[in-house]
Amino acid sequence: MNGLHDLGGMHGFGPVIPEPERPVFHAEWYKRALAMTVAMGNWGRWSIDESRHARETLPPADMVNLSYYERWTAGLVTLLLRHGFVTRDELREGRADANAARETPALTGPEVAAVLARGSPSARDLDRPPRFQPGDRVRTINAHPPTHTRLPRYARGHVGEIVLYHGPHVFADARAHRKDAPAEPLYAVRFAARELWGPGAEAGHSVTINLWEPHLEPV
Amino acid sequence: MNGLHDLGGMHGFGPVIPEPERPVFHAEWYKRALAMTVAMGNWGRWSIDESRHARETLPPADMVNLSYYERWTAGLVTLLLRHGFVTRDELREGRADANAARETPALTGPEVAAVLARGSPSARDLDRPPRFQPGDRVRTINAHPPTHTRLPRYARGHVGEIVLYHGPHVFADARAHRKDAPAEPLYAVRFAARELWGPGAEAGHSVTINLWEPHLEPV
Amino acid sequence: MAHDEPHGAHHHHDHEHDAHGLPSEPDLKVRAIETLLVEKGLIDPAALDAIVDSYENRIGPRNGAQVVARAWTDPDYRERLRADSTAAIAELGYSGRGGEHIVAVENAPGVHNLIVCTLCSCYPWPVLGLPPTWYKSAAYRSRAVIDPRGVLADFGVTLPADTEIRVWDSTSEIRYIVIPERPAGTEHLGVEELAALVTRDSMVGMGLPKAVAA
Amino acid sequence: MAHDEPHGAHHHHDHEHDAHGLPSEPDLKVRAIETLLVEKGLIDPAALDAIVDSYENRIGPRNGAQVVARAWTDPDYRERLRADSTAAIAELGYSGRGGEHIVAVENAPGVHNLIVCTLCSCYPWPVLGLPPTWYKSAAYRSRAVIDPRGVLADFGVTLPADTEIRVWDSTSEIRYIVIPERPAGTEHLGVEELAALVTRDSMVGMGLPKAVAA
Repeated sequence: MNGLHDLGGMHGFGPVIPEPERPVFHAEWYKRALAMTVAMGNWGRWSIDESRHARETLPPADMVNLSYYERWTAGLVTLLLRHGFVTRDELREGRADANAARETPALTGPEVAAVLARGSPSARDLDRPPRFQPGDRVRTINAHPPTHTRLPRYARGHVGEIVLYHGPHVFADARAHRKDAPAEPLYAVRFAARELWGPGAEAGHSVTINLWEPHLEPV
Repeated sequence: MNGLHDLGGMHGFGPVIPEPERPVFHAEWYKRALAMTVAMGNWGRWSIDESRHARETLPPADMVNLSYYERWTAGLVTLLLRHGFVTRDELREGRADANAARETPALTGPEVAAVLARGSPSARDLDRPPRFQPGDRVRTINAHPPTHTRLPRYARGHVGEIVLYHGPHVFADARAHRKDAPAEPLYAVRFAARELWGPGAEAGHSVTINLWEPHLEPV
Repeated sequence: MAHDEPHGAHHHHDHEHDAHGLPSEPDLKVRAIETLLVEKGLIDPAALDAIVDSYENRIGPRNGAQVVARAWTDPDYRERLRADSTAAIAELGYSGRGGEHIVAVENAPGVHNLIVCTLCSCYPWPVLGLPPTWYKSAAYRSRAVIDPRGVLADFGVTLPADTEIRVWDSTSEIRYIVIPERPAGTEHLGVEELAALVTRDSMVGMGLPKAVAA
Repeated sequence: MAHDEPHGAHHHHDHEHDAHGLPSEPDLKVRAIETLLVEKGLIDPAALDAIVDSYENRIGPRNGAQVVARAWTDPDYRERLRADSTAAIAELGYSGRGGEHIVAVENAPGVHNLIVCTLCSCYPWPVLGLPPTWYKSAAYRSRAVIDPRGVLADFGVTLPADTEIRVWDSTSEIRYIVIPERPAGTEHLGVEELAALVTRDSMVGMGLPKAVAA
């Protein structure tokens, strides 16, 4: 979707403000918001792509007004409701419906380190070779789906060069909407800054973007 | 500038809500906000392009949170300050500085009808012929200036056909930033919807955009 | 952008003043600015009253309806409208601010025109007056160019699948008015009766003229 | 998007509850959700504590600094890092969530790398921890790809005019870490001393390693 999350190349957001390495969390509730999102994600009911899309589809005013962890929390509420972990009544009442089905077991403290260290790799096997090789020139498709896509708006319809082949990875654009999404060859595609931004950009600069095979056409 | 005002093709803003022809104004203060903007514009210190840019450069949160006439009012305040009609002290104090220079004469009630009927035409003379003719195919430039532009982001780097020549008109991209901006030939350029939006768009549909000669290159 | 109500749902009135020290409540802010500008002699309240009166009572979509009805009934006028819309519209007394240059775009069998301004809210003021809230909304400005059938559906308008939709994005001081197709069964009607069938929305391309009473 | 402070300037706390009936104050909202999820047995507070402890005390930019210092001092390791960054980083014990697949990109004379995620805030968690506020900000995400020298200037970094800036937009589960150039005059330093020179920002490409004390 062409949403307010797709910020590459936008003007008007002001300067970037540096900050020291610590503190990691600027408020106590940030810790709980982060940890709840990680812990609930461990149930495996939604992919990271679906959770991204849940945040992207927040109302535009929320996209601008809410802070980062507020948006995470709002996205989590969307997912909790969609996947039946909680009901609207439970959220409104603030207590569990005694008749609701229980799910077990929840992630425990001692399991956390191993769960984080394992993560959720997106690499997959695929029974066909990649269509492109490093060095190939490709053009990105010009598509504007209302659904999730990882092809940023600023990079559509532009010509770049494959610089890395990452192997097959589950296709994010599809996985945001269905769990059994296929894998597609994933590439790092380098675009000259002038190709993306016109003659105002500096010669020699580039932007490299990870794109899946369905995003690309031969030139 | 690639700002939040440049909305063509964005997703996520919800349905369009019809409304009856009346009332024209949904609040009393809308009337005064509109009329003040029109009356102060009559001093001729800024162009419509400069006033548009004043609204476009509001902070992103204001772009989303403020209603239409609030944005007009915020833009007017920017212009009043920039052009010396009021000072920050006067705004803060809510009263005129007795030592400030006075400007006269203000627009009067009896003059309004004629002023509105005259307007401020943008057509100009130009001592060179237009580069393009109806029927010509052109490609829009791919440029992302941080300054004002009337070439929408969704139409950059695309091929269309000149369908109308409007004659020379003052070039808005320049006039937003300086009063003595030149005129440039102005065209209506028709783009196939599929050229702009890809194969998801309907064949035969089109979007026609008024663009000035500096926005266009021959194909 | 997201709304145009006096008090939007996402509005924040927890601060009493904005960065300039002006009231944050929009009605109070506008009044404070008007008071200051009047005190400085920069605006005459009577001029503001006259501007409001113009757009509330004189300059509105009934002007455009006259243009459309005339075009439906007078082939010579229609030709002049095609050749120079601004001049033909000025013949009827409509001209000026927010519509110094106008192009009338005609619907025809299989062709439907739609007007939008994606970058702000440009609109043909002399013939249609001030734009309605929806025309200024982010929803309309974003979707009209990429999903014209979708916005038409929001207005209950369904065009045949083979109708060519031509969207006009008003990116310059050229403003557009749509000349809708004359409804069937109106051969017996005069200009004023026809004008009454011409809705504002039909002149933006977001509606069709009213049908005649059977 | 615009800010990440507990109470942003544009925040609206005039409503007590959101559309779901949850408190609108974010700290109260988060607590209400945690309370409900704990009551339902869906989360264990001890697991949340362990997750917070991991990212506050174990998983952060000091991990990445170890990778960089090792790459600076061990040519074989550097080769393994080039061949398979994920595996070479896992050798040091760093792996998993938010960095299941990592590519190390190396600065060199005349080449400077910069990492961003324009679509969200993807970041190499196992080696750099959670992203700083600025990395998540709309200002950084919008400008890094179109004006890399501008964002570097905000951080006080000025690169030579002929330096090639390579921006990497993290649009997939491949995450990046920048291997900055080893500072001059550090030939006598060991891995731990070198790691202390490696700042978080230098591994994003928004800074350079600290200079050695003269």
